[in-house]
Amino acid sequence: MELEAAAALGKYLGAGIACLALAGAGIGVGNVAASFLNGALRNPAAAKEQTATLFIGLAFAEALGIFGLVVAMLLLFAV
Amino acid sequence: MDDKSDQRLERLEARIKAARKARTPASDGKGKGSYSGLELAWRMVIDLVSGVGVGCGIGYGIDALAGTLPAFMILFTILGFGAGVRVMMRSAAEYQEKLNASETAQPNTAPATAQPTTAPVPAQDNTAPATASEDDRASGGR
Amino acid sequence: MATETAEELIHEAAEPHASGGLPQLDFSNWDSQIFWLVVALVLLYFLMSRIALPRISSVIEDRADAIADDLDQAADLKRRAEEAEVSYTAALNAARAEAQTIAAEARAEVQKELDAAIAKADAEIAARTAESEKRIAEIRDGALEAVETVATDTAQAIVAALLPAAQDEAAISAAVKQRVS
Amino acid sequence: MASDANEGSFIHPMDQFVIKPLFGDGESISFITVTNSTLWMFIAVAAIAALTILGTRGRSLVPSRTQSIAELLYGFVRNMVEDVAGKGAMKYFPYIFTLFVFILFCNVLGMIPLAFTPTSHIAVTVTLALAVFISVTVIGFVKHGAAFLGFFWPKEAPGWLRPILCVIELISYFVRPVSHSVRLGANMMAGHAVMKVFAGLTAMVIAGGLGPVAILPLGAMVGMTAIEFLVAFIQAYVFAILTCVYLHDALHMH
Repeated sequence: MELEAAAALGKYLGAGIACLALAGAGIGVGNVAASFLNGALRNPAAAKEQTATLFIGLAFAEALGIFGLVVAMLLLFAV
Repeated sequence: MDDKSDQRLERLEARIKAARKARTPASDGKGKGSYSGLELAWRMVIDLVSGVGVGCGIGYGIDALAGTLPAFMILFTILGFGAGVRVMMRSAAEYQEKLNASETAQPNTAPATAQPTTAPVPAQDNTAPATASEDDRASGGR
Repeated sequence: MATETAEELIHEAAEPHASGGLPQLDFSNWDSQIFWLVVALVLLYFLMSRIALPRISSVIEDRADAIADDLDQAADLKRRAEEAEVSYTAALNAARAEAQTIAAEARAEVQKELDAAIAKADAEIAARTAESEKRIAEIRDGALEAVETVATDTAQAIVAALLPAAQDEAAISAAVKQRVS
Repeated sequence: MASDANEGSFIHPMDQFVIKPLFGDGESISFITVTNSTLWMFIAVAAIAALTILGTRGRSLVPSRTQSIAELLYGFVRNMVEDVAGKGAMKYFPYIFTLFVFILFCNVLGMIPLAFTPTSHIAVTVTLALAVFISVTVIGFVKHGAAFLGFFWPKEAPGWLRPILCVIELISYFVRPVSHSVRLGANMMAGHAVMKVFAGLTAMVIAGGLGPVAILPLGAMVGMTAIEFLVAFIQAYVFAILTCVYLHDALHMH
């Protein structure tokens, strides 16, 4: 029982820590959007052609956060 | 009075034409599909993640069959990531195509933005002093 | 007691069937869900493809036909209106031309009459003028004659008064005639 | 019950997704058990039937309200299929229409309080996505025969890269049903869970005696509800439009 309790504790702690990945994703998404806005306001003409690139950047940053979330979910519900 | 009836006839003609035009069917093949940019970004995220997931799953399946546990899983996770990126890039390209198409389709809304792209010199002129001042500010800060 | 409840909590958390687990990953109810989903989808597909969609499409097509008919009719009416306008303008132009010719004719006629009247009046005036000139000439002649007579008479009278001896009518009249003319 | 009331502060955002048998208290859910999921699926089917069949009973030229809604749906999906998948895909229009309205009605009916959202379950979305995936693949093979395999063979890449790219293409083809199903299921689940979290937070704040503060989570919940309605529609739309995209790929091979 002690072992099980420790395992459960580790599970929840791990899930919580894995969710820290979302903070990184948040920083990343914010960075991407901020840089895009920076560039877009400086040169609005080129902005429209780069929207797809913006989305790619956003998606990459966000996907890594989702990986963390998946790990958390796995820890919570599958392990 | 003569003019007035002429105008009325012209207006009628225009209205009939407009009604006819509104009823002609749309084009063939990959057209618009106007989901928002946010939805596209979310779609790409899920594509990427599920690409990795699928790769991982396939690798794990092969490993479970062959008994070489980590090898194929790692390989296929990487390949799955590649596949996710591939899907993502494709949807991004589609989105870009759509954007360009909409830009060429309605040029009267675009000229303000399209004009500097055809003449990149003023745009560069715009950016050059901005970066310079930024550098100045940065160096001054230091 | 406390350890017991903690154990229960842990147990509950570890058990996927309990409220802690994700219900979506509870595979025991997947077959029921999938079965009923397939039933619902097949039912819906047949309802849609057999009844609903043909009905809606027929309604929409009817409406499209009706609208197309209406548009055709509108175009037809418009064409007829244009034709009517064309014929109206043609009639208008014809009438205008007619009126102009009539007016011109009338004007010409009036002019002719006027010319005739003027000519007649001119002739009359000319005749009158000639006559009056003649009469004036007559009067002038008459006057001249009268002047001669008066002059002769006066001269005779004067001569008779001044020189009663030298009464020579012929000489006097000759002299007057010579003076007057 | 008393302990439940005491532990009312516990928010169970996932409880709303629990599948319960409607009849009997059967612990095990068998193949044919009628559950709340089944109930709401059939409510959705009944609502669709009421809208599209009963609503268009009049077949009037000037539509009634329900008939015009049905026609709106019809025209919307029809335009989507024509625009995205091309005219050749009109054969499969009833199929896409069925999927779209089913998902749409499941999503929207799930917004009713205490309702169950069948589309929040991976089982349902996986079945839907697999149905699309399998039928599209079959259509591709029927239409192009073995040449459909060329879909996975990148011709423009340099020779030595081709096998690797082929594997990547294959995997990316198999990514489709996964992302297709996960997108719908995760969106519905996450949205409903977040709504429940805010609702529970409101209840917790009120129970904690901080009445006026409850306006914050309540406001958040109002906003979430609005967003959820949007998501309910957009997810059905995205599901249908991606089905059209896949269909287009299968019919035209790019």
